Amino acid sequence: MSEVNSFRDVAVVSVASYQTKTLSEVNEVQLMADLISKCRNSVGVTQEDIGFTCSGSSDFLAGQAFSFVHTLDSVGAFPPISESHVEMDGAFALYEAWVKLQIGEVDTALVYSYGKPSAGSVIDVLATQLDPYYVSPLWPDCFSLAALQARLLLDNDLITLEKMAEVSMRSQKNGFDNPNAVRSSEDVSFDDLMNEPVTVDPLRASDISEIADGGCAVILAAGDKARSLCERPAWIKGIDHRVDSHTLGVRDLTRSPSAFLAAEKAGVSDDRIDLAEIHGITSAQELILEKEFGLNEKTLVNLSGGSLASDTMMASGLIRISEVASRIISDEADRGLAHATSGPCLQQNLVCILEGE
Amino acid sequence: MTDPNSLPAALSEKVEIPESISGLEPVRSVRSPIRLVYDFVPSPPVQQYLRSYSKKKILGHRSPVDGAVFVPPRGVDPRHGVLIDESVELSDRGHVGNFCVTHLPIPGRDDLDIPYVSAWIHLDGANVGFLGLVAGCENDEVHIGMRVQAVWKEEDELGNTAENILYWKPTGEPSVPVEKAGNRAWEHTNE
Amino acid sequence: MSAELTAVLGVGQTKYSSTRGDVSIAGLCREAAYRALEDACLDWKEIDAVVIGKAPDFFEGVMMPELYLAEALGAVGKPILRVHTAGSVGGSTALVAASLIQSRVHEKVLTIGFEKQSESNATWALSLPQPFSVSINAGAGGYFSPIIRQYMSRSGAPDLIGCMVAFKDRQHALKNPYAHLHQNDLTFEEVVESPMLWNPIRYSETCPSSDGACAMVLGNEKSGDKADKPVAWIHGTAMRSESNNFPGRDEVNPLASRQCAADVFKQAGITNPLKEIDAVEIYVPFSWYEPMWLESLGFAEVDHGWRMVEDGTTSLEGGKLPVNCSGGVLSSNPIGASGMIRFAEAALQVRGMAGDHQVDGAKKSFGHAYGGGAQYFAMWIVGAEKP
Amino acid sequence: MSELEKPLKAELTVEYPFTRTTGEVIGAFMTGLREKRLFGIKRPDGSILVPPLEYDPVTSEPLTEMVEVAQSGVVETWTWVDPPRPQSPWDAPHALALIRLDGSDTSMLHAVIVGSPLEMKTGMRVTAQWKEDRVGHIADLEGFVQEIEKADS
Repeated sequence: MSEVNSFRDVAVVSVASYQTKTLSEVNEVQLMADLISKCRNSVGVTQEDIGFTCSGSSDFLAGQAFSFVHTLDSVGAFPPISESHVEMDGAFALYEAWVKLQIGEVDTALVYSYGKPSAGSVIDVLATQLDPYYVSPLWPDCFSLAALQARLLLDNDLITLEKMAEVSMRSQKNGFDNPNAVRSSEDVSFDDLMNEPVTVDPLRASDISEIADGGCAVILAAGDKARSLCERPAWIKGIDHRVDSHTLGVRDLTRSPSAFLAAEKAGVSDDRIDLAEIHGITSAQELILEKEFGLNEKTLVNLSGGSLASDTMMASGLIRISEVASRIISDEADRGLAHATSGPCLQQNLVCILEGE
Repeated sequence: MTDPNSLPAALSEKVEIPESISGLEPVRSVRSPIRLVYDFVPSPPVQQYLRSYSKKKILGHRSPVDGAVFVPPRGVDPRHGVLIDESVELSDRGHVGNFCVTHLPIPGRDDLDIPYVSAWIHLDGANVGFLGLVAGCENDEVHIGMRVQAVWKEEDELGNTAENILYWKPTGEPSVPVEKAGNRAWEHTNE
Repeated sequence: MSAELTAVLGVGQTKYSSTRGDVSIAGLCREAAYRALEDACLDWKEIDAVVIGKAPDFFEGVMMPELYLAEALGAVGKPILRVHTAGSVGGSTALVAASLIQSRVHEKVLTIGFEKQSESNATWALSLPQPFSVSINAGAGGYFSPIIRQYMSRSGAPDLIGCMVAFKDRQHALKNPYAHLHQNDLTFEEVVESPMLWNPIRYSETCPSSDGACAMVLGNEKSGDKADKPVAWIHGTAMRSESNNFPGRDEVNPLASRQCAADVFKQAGITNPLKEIDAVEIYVPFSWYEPMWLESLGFAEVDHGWRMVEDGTTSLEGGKLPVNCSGGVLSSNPIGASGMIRFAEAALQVRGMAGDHQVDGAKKSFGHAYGGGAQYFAMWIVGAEKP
Repeated sequence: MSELEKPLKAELTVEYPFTRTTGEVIGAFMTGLREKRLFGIKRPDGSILVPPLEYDPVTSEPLTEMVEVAQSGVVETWTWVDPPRPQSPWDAPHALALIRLDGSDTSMLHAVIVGSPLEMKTGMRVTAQWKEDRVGHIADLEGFVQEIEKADS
C-alpha cells in the first residue's frame, strides 16, 4: 500500500484464539464454531451483521482436499454469506478482508484460520512446499532449512548462541501467563537453555518453535462501526506483505528483505512501537526480524511467548495480530506491530501496525 | 485472438543446450512420489456415532436452534454455526431422497457390481440425508421417495463403523411423495 | 467513498490439453502470464501485485505453490496472494485481484489460475477414502447426478437436453483455438450414444481433465483509459457461499447462487439479464448445469431454462443469448483456471477480441464460476463501456 | 481406559506417484545429472545460477544460456540431519548444506556425506559423488564428499 493515510479507518474489534499441543476434545469445525461465536458475541454481532468473511487453512496440513468446505459449517453460512478463502495463514485472510473493507461497501468482516498439525508430520508436509524439481524430492525439513540460516548468522557474527538463548528464555517466561502457550516456564534459566543439547545443528530444542494445534477468529470493523462495537478499537494504521525469491541459494539468508519492505510500507518507522508479536520458527529468525523491523529495547517483543511457545501453522500469523490487538483493546499498549511469515527461511512476510486512540 | 501455437515474444528465444548433452535423449520428466500419513481421529460426536453402529444403532444430532436432526453428527449446526451436543437415536428405516446409478468402479470397492445405486437416505426422524448403497431390487426400480431399511452385517461382524450397514433394501411400504421427499420434507414441515 | 473503476487490460491463456508435457509448472504459468502482459502492453516491473488461484494442492503435490512460483511470476519484492475456493477458485481469484484495485490499494495486478492435472490423477485427489465411512461416492459426477435428476424431474425437461448442451459446447470449441477438445467429426448421435457414467450423466456430458493456465492483467481507471487496446470495464462483482447438506437446502437452485446473481446484476444496473447481456460464460462441468444455472441466474424462468437450449437461444449460431462461446468447461477444464477462463472469456467478448467465437457487437457479458457442492459462487459483469 | 473407551483412530495415507514434466531448462539439468555433469544458467549480469531456472529468480526475465560448472565447491552453511527423513534419498545421518560450486554465483541445496557433524565445517571444500544408476533426477547426485578424501581414494 502506498499512501497509508488515504485509507479508510479499519480496526480489529474482537479476537478469540485457542492453542494446545493436541486438539482431541473437539475437531477443527467445533473449535472454530466456538471461537467464532465468542468473537461475535463479545461485540454483540451475528453472522448476518458481518459484511465479508475470509478464512485461511491448508488442505495439505489437513490431509484432505477442500478441507475448508467443512469448516464453513462453523460460521453458520445460511443465509448465504459473502466469503472467500486463502490457502495461506489467516493473517493474509485478514489482509484480504481489510482490502474488501477499503472498497467501502461493507463495514464489518470476520476472519478466521486454523491448523491441526498433530494429525500428521508437519515437517514432511512442509517439504512439499519447496521447489518441486530440485529441493522437495530431497525432503529437507523446515527446521533444517532454518538451521542453515542460523549457522550463516552465527558464522558471520550477526547473532550469538547467547542471543538465541535470550530469545528462547523470553518466549518461555512470557508464555507462562498465556494459557495458549504450549512451551512455557516461569523459572527457566539462561544456563539451562545454553546447556541444552543441539537438536538441529546449531539449533537447540528451545530454539525451535513448539508445534501446536489451534485456531483464531478476528472481527474487523470500519470507522464509526468499529467505535460502536468496541470502546477502544485496535486501528490498522498500516498493513503490507511482500515475498522474496523462493530459491534459497539466491537469497542472503541472513536477511529478510520482504520483512523489511513490508514493515516499511506498513509504516513501522512512523512512530514508536510499544509491543511487537513476531512470527518465526526459530529464535534466530526472531533476531533477524527484530533487526529488519528496527525494533529496540523500548519494544516489548512477544509478550504472548510468540510462535516459539505455540506454533500453529496457518494460524500463527493471525494469532500474532490478535495478540497485539487484544493488548490495545484492553488499553495495555498504544501502538504495536504484528507479523506473519510463510515459506522457507522467512520467504514471505506480512506486517500489520495497530494503534489505539 | 492470439495464436496459441506461437509462443509469447518473451519466451520465444531458444534455450542453448550445452553441446556435451545436446545430442542425447533429453530428460523430459522426473518422478517425485509423495506419501504422507495422517492420524484420522473422528471428533467426539462422530466417535459416539461410530460406536453406536456396533449396537446397530444410528445416532443423529439435534440442533438447539430449531430441533433439526443431522446425521451423521457434525458437532455444529451448519446454518447457524452453533455447537450441538444433543444426540438422538434414529430409526434404521427411511426413504430415498435422491440417488445416482453409477457405472464406474470406485477405487477400493471391488466388491461392488457395476452399475450400482448410491442414494441419499433420509432416515425417519432425521432432517438431512446421508449416502448409502441401495440393493435388494433392480436398479431401475429405485426412485425418489422409495421406502428403505438397513441391512446389517451379522452380529459377530459388527464393528465401530458405518460399514456395518451393508446396504439399504426396499421395505415395500408406500413411497413418500416426491414433493415431500428428501430435503423438501423440511420446507414442507415449515410451511 | 466508491470503488475505483477497474478494467481488464490483458488476457492470456495456454492451449488447453490433457498433458502439457513440454513445460514445467512455472513454464505453464509463465506462458499465460506473458500472453496477458503482452496483451496489456506491460512488463513485470509495472505490475504491483500478483494473485494466484488453483484448486487443491494435491493435484500437483506442491503445497502453497505460489511460494515456489513467486519468482516465475514477477512477484519478488511484491505482494502475492493465493486463493482457494474449490471449483469457483478461478473466479474468486479474479475478484480478489479486482478488489485490490477497486480499493485503490494497487493500480495494476496480475492474476492467474492454473492446474497441471497430468502430474497426478484428479479423481484420486478428490476421492481420498475417509476411514470409518462408506466409500461409495464416485467423485463429482456421483455428487451432482442426483441433483440433475431432481432438476429433470421438477422441470419436466426432455431427456436429451444435456446432450444438446454438450454438442453445442463442443461445436463452439471448434471456433476457439485454445479449447482442449476439438472434436471436428462429432455427431449429436455420438453424444447421445456415449456411455452412461453416473445416470443421467453420460461420458460426453462431462468435462475433460486438462492442463492449462489463464491469466489477466487488471488495472485502475487511469490505466484503462490509457490502454492502446480495448479494455473490459468491470460493472459488478459478487461472491457468495453457503453450507452444504442442511434441512431444506435447495440443491438444484441454491440460495447463494440466486443472491450472488441478484447482487451482481444490481451493481451493474441490470434488470432484464436476458435482454441486457450479450454473451455469457457460465461454469458448466456437467451439461445439465447450463439450463439449471440459466434459471438460477435469472436468464430464464424457473423450470424453463431447458427451453433456451432446445430452441437454440444459447447457441453462437444465431442464438439470442450465446452461452459458453469458448466451448466452456465441457471443452477445457484445468480446474484451478476454469473459473478464470469464464471471467477472461467474458472480457474478451466485450473487448471484441474473441476471434471466431466472438458474439457480434457484444457490449456486456457475464462470467460465472461455482464450486464445492454447488456452494461457492463467483460472478462478474464486464462491459465495453465504463459503468 | 477400557478398549471400548479408547478413541477410534485410523491411518489416512495420502500417496501420489507424481510425474513432473520439466520443460527444457530443468530437463537439461536433469540430463546433465544422468551424464554426471552439472549445469547452470547465465543471468543478464553474467553471473551463473546453479541449479538453473527458466527465469531470473529476481526479475523473472527468461534465461536461456546454459553453461557447465565444476563438480567441486565450498560449503556455505550446513546442518546435521539425524535421523534422515523417511522419504529422503538418504538412509544414514548426513549433513544438509548449501554448496557453492566453482564457477557458480549461487549455492545449491544437497547432502554432504560424512560420518559425523564433527567432520563438517563452513567453508570446507566438497566434490560431487554420483550414484551408479542415474535416471535424470536430483538424487542421481548421491551428495557431496570432502574433496580431499576423493583425491586420496
